[in-house]
Amino acid sequence: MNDTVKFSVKDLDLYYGNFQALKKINMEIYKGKITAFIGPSGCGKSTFLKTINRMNDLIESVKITGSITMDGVDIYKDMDAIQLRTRVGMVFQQPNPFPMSIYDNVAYGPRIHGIKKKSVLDEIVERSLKQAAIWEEVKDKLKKSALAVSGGQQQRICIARTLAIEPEVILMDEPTSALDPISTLKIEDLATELKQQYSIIIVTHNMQQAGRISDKTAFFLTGEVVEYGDTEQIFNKPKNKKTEDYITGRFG
Amino acid sequence: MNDTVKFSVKDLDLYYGNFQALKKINMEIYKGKITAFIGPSGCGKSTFLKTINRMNDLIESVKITGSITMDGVDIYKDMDAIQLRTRVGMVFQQPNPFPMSIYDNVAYGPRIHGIKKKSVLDEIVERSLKQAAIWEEVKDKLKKSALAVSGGQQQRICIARTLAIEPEVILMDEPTSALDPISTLKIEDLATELKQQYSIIIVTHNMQQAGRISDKTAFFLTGEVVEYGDTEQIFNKPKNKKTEDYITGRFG
Amino acid sequence: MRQTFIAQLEALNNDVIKMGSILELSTNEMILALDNTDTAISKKIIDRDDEIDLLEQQIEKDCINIIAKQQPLASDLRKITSIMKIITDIERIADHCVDISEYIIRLSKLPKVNPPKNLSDMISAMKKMVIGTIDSFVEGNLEKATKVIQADDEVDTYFEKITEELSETMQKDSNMVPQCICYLMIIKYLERMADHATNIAEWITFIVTGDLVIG
Amino acid sequence: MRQTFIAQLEALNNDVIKMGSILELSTNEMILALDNTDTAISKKIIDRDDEIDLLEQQIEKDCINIIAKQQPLASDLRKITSIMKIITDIERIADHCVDISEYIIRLSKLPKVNPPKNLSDMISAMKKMVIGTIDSFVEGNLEKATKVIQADDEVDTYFEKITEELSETMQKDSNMVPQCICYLMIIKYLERMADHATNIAEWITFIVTGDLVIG
Amino acid sequence: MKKIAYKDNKISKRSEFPEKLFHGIFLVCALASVLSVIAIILFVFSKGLKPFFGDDAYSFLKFITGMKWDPGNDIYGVFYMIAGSVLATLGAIVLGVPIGLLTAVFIAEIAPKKLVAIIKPAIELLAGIPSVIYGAFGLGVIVPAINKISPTGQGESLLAVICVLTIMILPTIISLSESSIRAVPKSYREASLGLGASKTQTIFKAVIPAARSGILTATVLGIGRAIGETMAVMMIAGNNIGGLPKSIFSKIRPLTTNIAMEMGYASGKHQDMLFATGVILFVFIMVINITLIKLTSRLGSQGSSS
Amino acid sequence: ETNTDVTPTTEPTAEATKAPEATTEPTEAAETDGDLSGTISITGSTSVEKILMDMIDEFTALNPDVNINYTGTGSSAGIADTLAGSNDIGASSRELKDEEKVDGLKQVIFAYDGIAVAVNPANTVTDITLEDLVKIYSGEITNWNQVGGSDANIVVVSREGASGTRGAFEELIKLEDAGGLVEDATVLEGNGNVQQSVAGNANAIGYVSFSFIDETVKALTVGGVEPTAENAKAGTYSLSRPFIFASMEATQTPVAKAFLEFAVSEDGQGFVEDHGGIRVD
Amino acid sequence: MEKSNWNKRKWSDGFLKGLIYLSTALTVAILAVIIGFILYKGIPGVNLNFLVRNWDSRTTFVNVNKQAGEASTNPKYVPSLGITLEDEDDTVYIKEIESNSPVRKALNMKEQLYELKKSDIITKVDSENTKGMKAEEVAALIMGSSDAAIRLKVIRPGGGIMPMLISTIYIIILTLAIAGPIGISSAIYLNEYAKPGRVLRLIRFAIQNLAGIPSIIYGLFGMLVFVQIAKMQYSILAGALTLSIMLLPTIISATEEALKEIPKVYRESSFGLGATKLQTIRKIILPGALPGILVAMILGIGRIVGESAALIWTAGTVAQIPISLVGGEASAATLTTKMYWLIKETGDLSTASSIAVVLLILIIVLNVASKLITRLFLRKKGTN
Ligand SMILES: Nc1ncnc2c1ncn2[C@@H]1O[C@H](COP(=O)(O)OP(=O)(O)OP(=O)(O)O)[C@@H](O)[C@H]1O
Ligand SMILES: Nc1ncnc2c1ncn2[C@@H]1O[C@H](COP(=O)(O)OP(=O)(O)OP(=O)(O)O)[C@@H](O)[C@H]1O
Ligand SMILES: [Mg+2]
Ligand SMILES: [Mg+2]
Ligand SMILES: O=P([O-])([O-])[O-]
Repeated sequence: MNDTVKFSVKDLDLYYGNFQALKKINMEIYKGKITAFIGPSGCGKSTFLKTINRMNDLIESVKITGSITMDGVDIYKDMDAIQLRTRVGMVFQQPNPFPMSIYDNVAYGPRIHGIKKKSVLDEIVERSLKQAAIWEEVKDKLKKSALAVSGGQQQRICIARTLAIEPEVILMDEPTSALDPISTLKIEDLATELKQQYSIIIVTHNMQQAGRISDKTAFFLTGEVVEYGDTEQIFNKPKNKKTEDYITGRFG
Repeated sequence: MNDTVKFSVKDLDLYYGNFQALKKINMEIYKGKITAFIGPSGCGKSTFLKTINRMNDLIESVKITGSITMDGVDIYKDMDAIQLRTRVGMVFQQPNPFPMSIYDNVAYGPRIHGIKKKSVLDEIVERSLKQAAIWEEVKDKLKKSALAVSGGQQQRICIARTLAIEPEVILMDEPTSALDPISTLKIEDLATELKQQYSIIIVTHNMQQAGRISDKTAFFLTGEVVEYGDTEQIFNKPKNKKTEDYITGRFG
Repeated sequence: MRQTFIAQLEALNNDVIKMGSILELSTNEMILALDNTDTAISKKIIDRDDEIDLLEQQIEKDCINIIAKQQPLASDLRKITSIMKIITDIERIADHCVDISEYIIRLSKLPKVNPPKNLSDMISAMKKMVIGTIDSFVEGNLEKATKVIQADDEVDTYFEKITEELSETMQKDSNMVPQCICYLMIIKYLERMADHATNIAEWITFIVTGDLVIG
Repeated sequence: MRQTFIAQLEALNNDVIKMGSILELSTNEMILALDNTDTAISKKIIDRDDEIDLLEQQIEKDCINIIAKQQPLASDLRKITSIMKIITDIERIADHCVDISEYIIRLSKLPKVNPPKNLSDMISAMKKMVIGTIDSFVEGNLEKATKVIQADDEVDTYFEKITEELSETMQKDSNMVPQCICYLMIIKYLERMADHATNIAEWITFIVTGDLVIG
Repeated sequence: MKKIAYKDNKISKRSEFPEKLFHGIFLVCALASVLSVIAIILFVFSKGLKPFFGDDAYSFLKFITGMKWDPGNDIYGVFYMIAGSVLATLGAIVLGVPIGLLTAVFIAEIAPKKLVAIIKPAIELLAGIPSVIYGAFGLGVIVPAINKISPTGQGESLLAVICVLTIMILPTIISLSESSIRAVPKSYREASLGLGASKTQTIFKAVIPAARSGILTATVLGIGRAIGETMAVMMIAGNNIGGLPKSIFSKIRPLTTNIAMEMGYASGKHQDMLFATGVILFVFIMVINITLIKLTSRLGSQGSSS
Repeated sequence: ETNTDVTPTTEPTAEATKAPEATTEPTEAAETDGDLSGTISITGSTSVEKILMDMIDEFTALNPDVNINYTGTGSSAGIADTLAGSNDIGASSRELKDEEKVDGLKQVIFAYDGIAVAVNPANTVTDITLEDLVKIYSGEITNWNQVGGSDANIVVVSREGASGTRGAFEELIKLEDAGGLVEDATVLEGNGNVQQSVAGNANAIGYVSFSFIDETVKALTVGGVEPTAENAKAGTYSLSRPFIFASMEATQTPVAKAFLEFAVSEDGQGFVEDHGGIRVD
Repeated sequence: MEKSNWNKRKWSDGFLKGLIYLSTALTVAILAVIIGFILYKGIPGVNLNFLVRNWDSRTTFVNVNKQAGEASTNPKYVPSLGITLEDEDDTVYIKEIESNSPVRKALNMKEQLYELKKSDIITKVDSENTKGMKAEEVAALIMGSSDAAIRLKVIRPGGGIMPMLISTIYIIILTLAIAGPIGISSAIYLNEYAKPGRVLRLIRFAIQNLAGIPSIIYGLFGMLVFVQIAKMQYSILAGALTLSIMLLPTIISATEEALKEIPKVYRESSFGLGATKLQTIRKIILPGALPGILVAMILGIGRIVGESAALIWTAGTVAQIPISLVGGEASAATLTTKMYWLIKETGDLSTASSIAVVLLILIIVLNVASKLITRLFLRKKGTN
């Protein structure tokens, strides 16, 4: 496999005010792979995820030390947050299409970035929806509200919306936790599909999901990365006792 | 095992207005067992569950034909809905303690039924919380708001609240879907514990959960019971192709 | 539909079939080698064993992985657990091919004697069983599996007969004892191969019907 | 903590241990029967086989159930899949006890001969292996398992030696061929028993270390 | 375990009567509103329509298209008042909605918490101030100010009314817009930012469109408030007795003012005509209300599925 | 602390604090009327309020058991109330119209009031003829320079349609014959608003009851005649009108009767003069 | 994406941001000017007397029994009455009263106690008019009388808003007493009982319309129906009834909001525990909605306090403390109506602004109260 490093995280500490939510994170995240973050609630998974596309910048009290580089460039020092976010797309826990038509949802990003030509937008929308494996289901109702479809479809529209800005990396924060099992599987298949082109980082509560789709898994506990390695190894033969306990349900 | 029939459902049809949500349900539910209802979203699981304690009475448009008997007595013809509901307790998807103290929450039911004596209430509250395996965790903060504890604890308080009215049957509608994996396991263990004394019927989206804790499983599809039998059989060797497809994730 | 999962199952199935076809090859070659006491082929068979072992290990791992990641249930779970068993038996059959091959080499170093009369019949019965199991696995064919199970008695009968024959041969001609012992061992292995084929057939029955018939 | 799950794993473990202790019993009795060519004991061993078979089937079912319902992972999953393999081997060893018992009965009907010289050594080596596997399973003891695997060679050596001895005996005295064939088969079974014990030991290694050593 | 005896017949015997009784009481109370509306319509309309029927009926057409209101001479025309009311309302909306919306954006999206803690109560205060005070303010500050720039030499004008109405609808617009902006799920903002939008883009392209139903409701309520405002407007409108407003500095005589101004003094037919003005106003309000109901239900259904 | 602190300047009570000059013996009055009791409700003209409030105060001081409510609703409404029987006394600041003069309605003129033509103190105009006044109010004259002032548009301020003051004013200047009030006139409710408006606008012209003339507005002489009570009483100042109490004879209570008598008594009339009104003789 | 887009984005971002700041500045400026205007005009007039005095001055004749008192060097001191006089602008008023002064036991014409107070103006001593006299002269006049008792004509100065304050409170109480129970009951019906259908739609439509009707129409209606047809005359009851109808939508919808806040699951849980509907309403729904209902009431008070158009023609504009519900003695002005009246009749913006200051304070108090209630509720509900 292609083991190019996409993100390199060094000694990352993150504080919410006085509360340290991330402790000395060191991690290399690889290109073209799915990296899963697992761990009990409140262990800092989402926090770390948001740190990667600087979504935490929006929270007043956040203080970050250490560094994250993307393709060797420090994302906090040498990159504009907005530019970073067009390169690192994000999909959220709750499907959150804007209350607009499906078309407008997907075209939102390109429009934001100044694309106005209808033909170009049409093309982007179609391509993105196809990539998100939802084109067939919605192509006849592009002008309908994106809220008028099922949760699973909404989530795929959200993924299409992210793909439309042609990111290099897609962050997903529990993208299926609000979905039924069938939609969940569709999204999982989609993620596996997408990793050919994009690096994907996914936070999940569902251990089996991490197992199913990811190549690498990081286990977080109270703000620390306890173990990080190949998913197979983590699920079959974790090195750390805490990881083993968490994975086998002997935690807490 | 003790195979006394608790509920006997005969040719039950249920309509919401013109929409038939339950179609010719025939089922015997046994005493001292955990019966699980599984099936895709919207298949009528919750509807059927609510039919058992006549919670559907509250919805105007509902029309029911067929019969449900509890211990041989027709619950729709020969039983008062309120009486029925004190015999058939219910626990909901979202932990929903009332915004009162833990004590008042658990004492709510007994008080409703006219118990005023402090000593009796104290005893009921303690017993119920103990049964719900939450006594140790909350005994020092009975006077605190029930909303000030974690979701998993809230759900156990809700179970205690239900136990306080000494029901014979406990209905649970996806009682863990809002909880994290660890709290989920606690509730599952509790259910297994409680089935010694109560008949439990549980709706769950989580197939493995049904597998883990139930003795009997019914698979619902578009308002029909496709298959009903021992959980082991349903999970290992379902008779019906649709059940098999659902269970093995080949559905939809 | 769980695309990934189904694809994984598919791959697993193909691996088992691949293992089966290697086994078929070894079996056929073993028969050939036995007919001609051919050491070259025997050696080839022995060398090939690593391939089977590796495949078994691979499949074993895959099965555990699928169980860990995909939570298979019902027929899927039956299939995977059965495969875990089946591959052991396939590997064992292949092992016995190797064992037989080793005896063939041993035989080749001894003065040539006529093989026992019923040996070829026993071999073909055994071969039918092995091929039957592989076919029934590929096709998920319950009937063929049942036939395999029934055929085991035939092989056992041949085993008894040939043992008898060999016993007589040795009593008659003490010089032929070493060769006969080789043949004795070979037919023991053949009998074991048939046994393993029976096991596989039983697992296939389980996959299809869900009924556990462990004997 | 997953109380129910842990309890189920516990029960499963106990069942395997129970199966192991039955096997130990059979093995010991088999040795006794062989020493005295005791048909009564042999019959008892044969009768007991059903018990083992049932237990295997039970454990097999439980394993599949636990996998289906509890989604075991990591060490738990390793344990369960290994147990599924281990019980096959235990059952096979028990089967071989039965097989040997049958040959003992056969021997008892033939004129008595002296058993091969090294037989008792081979038996005690094999017995050590069987007991070693059971112990190492109970204790999760990697060292003991490794010892079992190493011991297999010893048994194999005895097998070769006794085969040689029996070959000579038959060549010397053709009257003794039927008895020798019985002994040949018996030592073959003993060798197979040791092999199975080795398998079990390998699975135990897998449980403990997570390294798949399939051979 | 001790079984506690509350499962006896007590429950079923708990008579149905109180349940039914209270159901009845609640229903009757709920119907009070209906009754009130019917009564208002009945009385106001019956009195307001009286002049147009009977022997010396006043031509309704003349009434509705009339350009002069001179009760002393039996001239009752309200068209120029309708025009005045509509123009004033329109002006207030055109000014008030953008200002209010942008202020709401500031409060909900931009301002630091501490500033919000000051501005928000201040705006709530603005909402709570009696309209009479606005009238006084208009009279004391706005009218003199306009006086200085007006070519008519007088401050009482459409412009003054628009100014005061704008101020008066601001709190409505601001607080409703603000709460609907706040009600926009955080997820929309996150999604937009996650797509590389700037904060401002996020506000204008994602948040405001998502809050549009609330903003629309605010606007319609603003219209309602503006068109119905009486006391503040009366002091500053000029209340000319006839003629369409020709410019922003023209006086107007809103419908409400016409009623309030002469109500105490009027009697007989004159009083009836004031009620007739009320009827016109009422019809206006009804139209606005029905629009609002339609709008909210349409936007509501647009928001959710299907 | 003095009373001027506590009583803002233009408030009715400020006037009230000035002691009446009446010289009748309150003792007698008190003794004769002191046993009166009951309630009188008065509604109607707002122009009479200041005079009326003082009368009420004095009357109730003399008769502590009498309660008098007055609500300023405007002349027309006051008379309408009287006709409808919903008050005891209706107050009017204009002559009764013919349709209001029904049988049994008794009117008591208790004062005359002058209507002053008010302009901003900054206005250079000091006098206006009746003819010009009509022309201004009918819209014929629109610029102050037409009546001797500076070149500026005249801002015409009038009262609401049902005002008694407006009725009287228009009647007195015969505005009707000149085509009625100019459409563009500012119409304000109440004397106070008119006064304020004129005070705040250099080019405005309005009319208010004499009592509202203070330093903030300037009263014009009309045809050279000063707007004083004397002139009005003498008839030389043409813009004056009666203040009337109307009541239904049949239902009149003794208290109401006593009050009406008090109003025209020496005591009552004292207040008329206090507030720039003109006594009836 | 491209660089030119990038710059364009930054520019338009800046422009829009500028607009936002501008609008906010405008809003805040307006607010500041309004409040500033009111305070500037109104504050000087606000003092204790303004709050506690009557609106109108009140003239009373009193009889006072003289006491034996020691003469003093102060010529303005009246030893026989224990008071000190002062004069100002042609009037003489009482400056100080001794604790045992007989004027504290003065009797009016009906022989009822009418205690004289500081600032009371003496306009007549027996039959002597004091107009234009100096304090010393009046003191001498009083002391000159040899009778045991003396009759004074006293004017108690007005200029205060006490009657309006009290009337406002009366109307608030009355209105809430009428509209509160009806509104809350309506909300309970709508939220807990009503089934979708024509009746519900009708009620909702009615409420929505009531909410939209301008207060002037309520004024028309109230005047016609309550004042005239029901012959209540201008009275607090007529005003309160009119306001009650007007407030119904406010109270209903705010209460409904509060009821809606109670999650459906609470009801289901309660029913699931065997509670009846009424029990559920009483034990779960009403307690939970109580803060919301209180806030609804406060909102209602706010509207009552601010209302003028609907009250002027129903409750009248008399500055008196009403002593009955209907009829002439029930007529009363609230602060706001009086304020309006003041501007219209006298153009007195200063006093109007003083009233406005009082109103502002009242409204601030109401706002703070509703905030506190909400916060208290949140704290009770939240983690604690
Ligand atoms: N904005 C914030 N301010 C203060 N603390 C925060 C904030 N966001 C998160 N935290 C705290 O930081 C810790 C990590 O939170 P985070 O959301 O990253 O957890 P998580 O692993 O994503 O949990 P979950 O699985 O529940 O989503 C938690 O203790 C949380 O309470
Ligand atoms: N109150 C109602 N009125 C009308 N239709 C309803 C009502 N409640 C449920 N339904 C419909 O009845 C069907 C069964 O609903 P039900 O809630 O029982 O499904 P479910 O199996 O519990 O689904 P889920 O897993 O999503 O909870 C669905 O199609 C649903 O839309
Ligand atoms: Mg998270
Ligand atoms: Mg459900
Ligand atoms: O209030 P008026 O005296 O003008 O009727």
